[in-house]
Amino acid sequence: MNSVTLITQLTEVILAVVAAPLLMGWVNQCRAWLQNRRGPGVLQPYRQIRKLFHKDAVIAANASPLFRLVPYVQFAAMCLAAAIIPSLWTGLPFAVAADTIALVGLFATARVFLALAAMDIGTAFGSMGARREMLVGFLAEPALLMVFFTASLISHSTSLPTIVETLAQGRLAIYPSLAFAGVAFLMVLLAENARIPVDNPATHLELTMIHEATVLEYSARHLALIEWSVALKLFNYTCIGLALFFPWGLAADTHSLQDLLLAMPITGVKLLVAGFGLALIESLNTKMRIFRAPEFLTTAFLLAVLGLLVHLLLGS
Amino acid sequence: MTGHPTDLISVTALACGWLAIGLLGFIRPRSTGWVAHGLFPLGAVLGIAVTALALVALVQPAETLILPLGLPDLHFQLRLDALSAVFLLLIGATAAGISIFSAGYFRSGEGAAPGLLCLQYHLFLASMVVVVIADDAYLFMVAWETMALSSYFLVTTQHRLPEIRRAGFIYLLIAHLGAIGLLLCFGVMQGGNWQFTFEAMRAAQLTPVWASAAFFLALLGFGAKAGLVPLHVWLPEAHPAAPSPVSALMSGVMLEIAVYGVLRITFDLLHMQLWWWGLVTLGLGLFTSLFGVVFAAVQTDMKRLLAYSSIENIGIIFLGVGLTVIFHAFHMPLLAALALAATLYHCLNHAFSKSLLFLSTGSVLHATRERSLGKLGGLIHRMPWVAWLALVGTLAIAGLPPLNGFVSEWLLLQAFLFTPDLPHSYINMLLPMGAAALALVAALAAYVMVKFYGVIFLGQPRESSLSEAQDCGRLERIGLLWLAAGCVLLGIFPVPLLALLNGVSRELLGASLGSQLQHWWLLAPIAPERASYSPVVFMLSTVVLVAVVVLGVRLFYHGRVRKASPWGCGFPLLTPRMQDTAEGFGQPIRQIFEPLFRMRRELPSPFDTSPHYRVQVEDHFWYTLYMPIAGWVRRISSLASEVQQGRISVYLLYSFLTLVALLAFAL
Amino acid sequence: MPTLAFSSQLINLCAALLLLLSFAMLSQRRVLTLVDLFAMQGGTLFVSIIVVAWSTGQPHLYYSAALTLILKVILLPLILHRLIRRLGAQWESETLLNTPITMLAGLLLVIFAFTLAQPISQLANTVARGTLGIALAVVMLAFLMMITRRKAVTQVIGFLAMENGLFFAATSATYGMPMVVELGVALDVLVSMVILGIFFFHIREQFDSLDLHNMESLKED
Amino acid sequence: MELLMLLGLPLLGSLLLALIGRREWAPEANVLMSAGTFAAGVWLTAHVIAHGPMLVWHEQFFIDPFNVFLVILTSFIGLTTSLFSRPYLRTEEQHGRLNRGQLRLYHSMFQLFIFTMLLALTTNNMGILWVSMEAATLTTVLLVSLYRTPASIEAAWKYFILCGVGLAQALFGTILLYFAAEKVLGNAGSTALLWTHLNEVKGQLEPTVLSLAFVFMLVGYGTKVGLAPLHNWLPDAHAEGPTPVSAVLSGLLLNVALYAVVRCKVLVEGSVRSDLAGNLMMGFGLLSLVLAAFLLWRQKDIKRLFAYSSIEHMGIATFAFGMGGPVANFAALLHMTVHSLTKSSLFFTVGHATQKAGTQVMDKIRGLITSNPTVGWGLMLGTLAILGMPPFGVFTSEFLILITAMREHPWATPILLLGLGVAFGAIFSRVQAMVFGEPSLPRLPHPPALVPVFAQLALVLMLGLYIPPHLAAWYREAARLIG
Repeated sequence: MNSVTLITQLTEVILAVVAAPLLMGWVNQCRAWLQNRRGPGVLQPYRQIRKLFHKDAVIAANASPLFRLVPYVQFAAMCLAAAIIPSLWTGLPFAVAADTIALVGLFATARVFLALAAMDIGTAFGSMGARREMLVGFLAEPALLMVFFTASLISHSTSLPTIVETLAQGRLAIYPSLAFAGVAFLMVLLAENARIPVDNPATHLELTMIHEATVLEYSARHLALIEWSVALKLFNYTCIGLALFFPWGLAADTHSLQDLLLAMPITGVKLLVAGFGLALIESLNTKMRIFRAPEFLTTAFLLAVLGLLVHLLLGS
Repeated sequence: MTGHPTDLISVTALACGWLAIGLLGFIRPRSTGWVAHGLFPLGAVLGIAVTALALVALVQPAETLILPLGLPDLHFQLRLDALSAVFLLLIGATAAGISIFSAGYFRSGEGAAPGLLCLQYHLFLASMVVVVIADDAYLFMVAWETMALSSYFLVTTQHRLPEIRRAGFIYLLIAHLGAIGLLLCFGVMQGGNWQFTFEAMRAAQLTPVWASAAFFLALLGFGAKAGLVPLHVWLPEAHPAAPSPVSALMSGVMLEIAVYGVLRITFDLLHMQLWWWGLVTLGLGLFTSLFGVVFAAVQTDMKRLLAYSSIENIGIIFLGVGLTVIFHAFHMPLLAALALAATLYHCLNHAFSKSLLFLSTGSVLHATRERSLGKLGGLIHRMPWVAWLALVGTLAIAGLPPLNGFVSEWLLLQAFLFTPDLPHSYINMLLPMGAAALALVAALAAYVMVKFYGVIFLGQPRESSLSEAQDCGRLERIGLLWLAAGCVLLGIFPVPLLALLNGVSRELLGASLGSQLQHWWLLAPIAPERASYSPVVFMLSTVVLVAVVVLGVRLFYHGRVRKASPWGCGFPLLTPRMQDTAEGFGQPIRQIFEPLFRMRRELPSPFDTSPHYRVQVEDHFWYTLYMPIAGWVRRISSLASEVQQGRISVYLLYSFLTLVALLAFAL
Repeated sequence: MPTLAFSSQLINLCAALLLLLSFAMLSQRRVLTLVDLFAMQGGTLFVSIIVVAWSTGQPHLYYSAALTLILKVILLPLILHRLIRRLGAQWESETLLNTPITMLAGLLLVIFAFTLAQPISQLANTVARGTLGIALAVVMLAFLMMITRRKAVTQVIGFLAMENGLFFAATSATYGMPMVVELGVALDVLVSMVILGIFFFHIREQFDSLDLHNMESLKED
Repeated sequence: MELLMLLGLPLLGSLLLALIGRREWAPEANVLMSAGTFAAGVWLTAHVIAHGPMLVWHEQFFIDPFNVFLVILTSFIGLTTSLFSRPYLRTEEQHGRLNRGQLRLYHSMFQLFIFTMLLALTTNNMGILWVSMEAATLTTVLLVSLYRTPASIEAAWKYFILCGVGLAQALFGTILLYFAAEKVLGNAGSTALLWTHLNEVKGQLEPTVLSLAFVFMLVGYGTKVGLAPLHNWLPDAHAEGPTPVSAVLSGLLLNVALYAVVRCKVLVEGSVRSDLAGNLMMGFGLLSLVLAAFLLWRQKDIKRLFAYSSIEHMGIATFAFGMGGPVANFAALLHMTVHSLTKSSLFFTVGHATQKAGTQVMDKIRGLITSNPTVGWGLMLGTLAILGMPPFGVFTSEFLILITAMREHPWATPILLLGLGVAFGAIFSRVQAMVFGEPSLPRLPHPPALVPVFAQLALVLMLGLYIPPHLAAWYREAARLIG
């Protein structure tokens, strides 16, 4: 891995980290438009984070060091994920260190730490949130893994860049299995990023919230990091989706500069479209009861497995 | 027979050494100081020695030795090859940690005399070593049953409690059942020449039918010890009953010894492997793991929870065995080697992390005298050492990167990803289901572990008495540290160890991952572009990133912190009892997997003045399998007792009729 | 052989008598009469042994004849008489099987015994051929008697009758066992008789009756 | 000479103790006599090992490896039992369950019993064999009824009648044997019942007669072995007699009876070309094993429990002898040895336990391991040994028997395993409950004599791990003799 690839790797991560809140802002903006509101503008998340960073942190008296460590772990984990996921180009030296399975493991680690932190304070809501978070997780994770498996069975590899390259080169071959996988992935995405219909990021209504309940006790810089990593998570998932199902336009070799430069606007456009689509879905659906969530996720899991089977059956 | 079997002799000597230590306990059986601070550390040292020897033996050719003991025409045969070495490594390394912990753990005035415990404990260790190096059926059976017996006595240390007596009885009964299965298995495998050395069994040529019989008898015998469903019932009884170091030893080491037996018989002694054995094993393993993890999720006793989690891990291991058999049967040596490596690696992982967790529950038990999850909580403040070290074990069992549990699961999933290359169409339709189930199990394990750790160590203490809990002593810390270090190292440097494991796969399968492991830092079992994972880089970058972020935040902003009471969403008075209980945490699982359980509920009606709620989750197998058998025995015996009904005329009639019948028969 | 030698006829007569007596004992319910019958059986046995001894000129058979006379005709009946008087156990209570059926069973047994002894008596080169079968029959009838009776005393008498049958087999079929053995057997019989005598008193003092239905407490429940 | 000592000492002892049995030191005298007998046994054994089989006193006595190992076993267990009975009977006397007269009877009869056992083992004359078996019955009847309680009287009566009748059948069998033998050996007086002679000519003996003879002998001696369905006397006699008597009944009498059966089998197999004898023995063995195993579940009385376990193990040994062949016979002999050692030691511990508890009801005995660790551990280890747990010797013999069964008669294997499994569950569940748990018993006035227990268990343990070459060669020789 020479200096060039290293630089591209770093730029890719940094771009992701910087652009993540923007995507979040865009999605919220779109939702506002779809609901005939004016909306706070796409830069709102940045303001939010900046404001939080300046505040003094307030921490529950009986918080353990674990509690204060978690936001940093969250953020670090999401950055790592961004380093693995080919959002702009596929020449990612770091991707060697962690393939798709490791990626899923990474998300799981982040979730476990979040849940532990939520239980650390020992309020009713925290532990409830932790339980629900894990509940969503233990169904969503396998589904995500199965989606990756479908892709890697097609491309005979579990390393994400390789998968993407194979899929991109495949000159518009139709993969029915990927269709199933795609739907499953979309559902997982909604669940994992606490979007409607599984969860509602905008509410603090105790009985319905999942993700928010886990971070109730955080404030100031810790909350900022959490918010940021949440945005980054959404960004990562979107990029995974794009990479798996719309892999065209990612720069393959990292040496031709114009490829790299060309990749940015393409990805940008794709992200804008995806964000709008996400907002659209959220606006068209209503939040479901928490007890329905398992059914929703089981469906996702089954769809993913179905995709796998379809692939094995049709060999495509 | 390669030269002078120095390693083997020294291993035997070490086993005898453990035995000697046990006997030394009788010099001053009642003095805790002598036993705990004198003998147990010594035992730990021997454990380290065993580990070192095993590491040496892993790369050396097999050695054999014959002792002038045993049956007149079947002397004790010993053999030390790579497979034995791996499990010696497991025994030694784990035992070292557990012994040093026990040195601090055993207090005076608990159950039996410490000298006795010392004897039983070290007899247990020695017998496990002998099982691993035994090379004939008789010695194997002797060591195997000695292992069962010594562990039985250890389990029943607190024999004054009826449920512990019951647990011990069930344990020994099922162990005996398994032993009978093994006896039959060896009887089948001798293959006609009535030699009971493993040497002869290797040479024996069985027909597929008999080979299958042998395999499934072995599966029965070792499954009973490993806790394969439906022979698992003893496990959740015995593990909570035993003192924590013992449960650690049983769950962390003894179960893996059973796996050793399966591997030894399947790949070494039997000359053929049929693919459908693998399929059955794999199915059993999957069901066991799912069963185990789901039950673990609804437990309210921390040691029962861990016991069920052991069942889950055993399931995963047997799944690996099954996969290995399938690949081997279809002549895919490289993939078989991959699956085998995953299996062995998972054995090691489970040994370290599970014993770590059992030991930490032991410390918690000592500090709080409390086993039920409903009465713990917030211990991370009172006993930080235990809490932070237990966190390592928790994450490892949950199979999260970059710790060791993840490595073996990663390898297994990789192996699964190659099943489509199998020449058998509907297996490679089936196996992805396996992968899916494995993924589900792994995710559920994370759920369980969050419950375990969160309820015990995090949150607020649910009982006021917890506030005077003491952190564990120095020796215990050393033991925990040793095991935790094992977890981390196994997690971060898998490649060198896998390279060591190559010896085993070369010995059993005639193939190894050797060529695939040239970079010490990169785990790419098949090919880098196909799949790769580098825990070192992963770990380092995580640490670096966290550090960068922390520093960054400190640099650009400030580190000011105010303490305040937690925010209760405007709810005025929060009490510790409002935290999620263990039952609460298990509730979604109970709902989703309802048919797996047999539940007895006591739900309060809205009009209760003092509402109280109780859910008891039980095991279907107990009622559908074991109870009926017991019933049958009772019925037959009551029939038999009609024979002995007290009237001498009737007795005379018996002998008269017997006589007449025999005379008629003889004519 | 067309016509049996006189001695053989005598022995067969004795055999028939023995069989008859055992049937009589089987049906007899007065204990004292039972003892008398037993004594008569002993007498018949004695006669038969004398005949065998005389016809075959085996000296040691005379000793065993003497033994029989002393033991089975004189000593044991005496002891039994005194015991029964002392214990007041003259009457046998109801037998387990009523007499006709017992008889029928006895008959079947005799047939069985004969068929059983048939192949053996073919090889017998002794003066009397059928005796082994009869001896077997006597043993079995005694067995049957022990099964059907309810009193300790009668069971003992059955036991002794069985001994008689054995003795008869030993002497008539095989011209007597080696002397050592016969002495030993006789000794055993005597001793056992003594012990039984003691026993009757124990039983009496424990259960104040010799009825066996008191002794059915040891069993599996 | 050795033989004279061997047989003379116990006989002398019984007379002596009949005279001085009331003295304070009678138990010591008893021990002394038994020790002397044991010494004689060792001497005899040494002689046989040195010079091979011996035939003495007008061939009336015959010692070969087969019976000499039973001789030494018998004298050894006689010794340990006398050691055990010393404190045991003293305690009984203090509890007022026995008086001096009964003690005298006990001691004299004990010696006489040992004498009859040794006579039965060493004699060469099938008739004398029968006589001594009958005598053994008589002595043990007196021993069983020692307590004079209704139960003991009843048990003794049943024992007496059933075994008496049984032995009568055996006598008939002997007569038939003689009947067949004199055809071949001529009516030359006494030789026709000598086993050695019979063994030489067994090929010419009349098969039909011998098969009938065997049936009678099997039923006869089998009654004393305790083969189902002739076993009914056994549990009662064991449970109601004094514990030392139960120990010798299980440890010696059953062995000797089985020895008699095997002697007959050898003859019959030689004459009858079919394997009738073997099949019969195997059938009886399996039946006893299974029946006893299931009856074990119904037990409340601890001595009955172990009595049934004796039936079970005798069944196993009989089955093994029935199978025949070097390995099976070897295993059967080994099984006889370890069973007598283990079972007698078990009865010793049980004796102490019941004395402490003042009852034989298992539900009333709890927490032995706490109240009296040595007794508790003795009982626990002995039980595990008798259940065939490695590394104890019982496992060794059962292992060999099982593998032979698997080879020769695969159909029998599941039955054997069923029996063993059921018996395991039954015995272990009860013993565990007695050994563990909250203690319920006081301490004893006389310190229990547990040296025999642990000595015997140590022997059993050794046999499980290491069979000395001498012993092995000896067993092999015996197995070869049995054929």
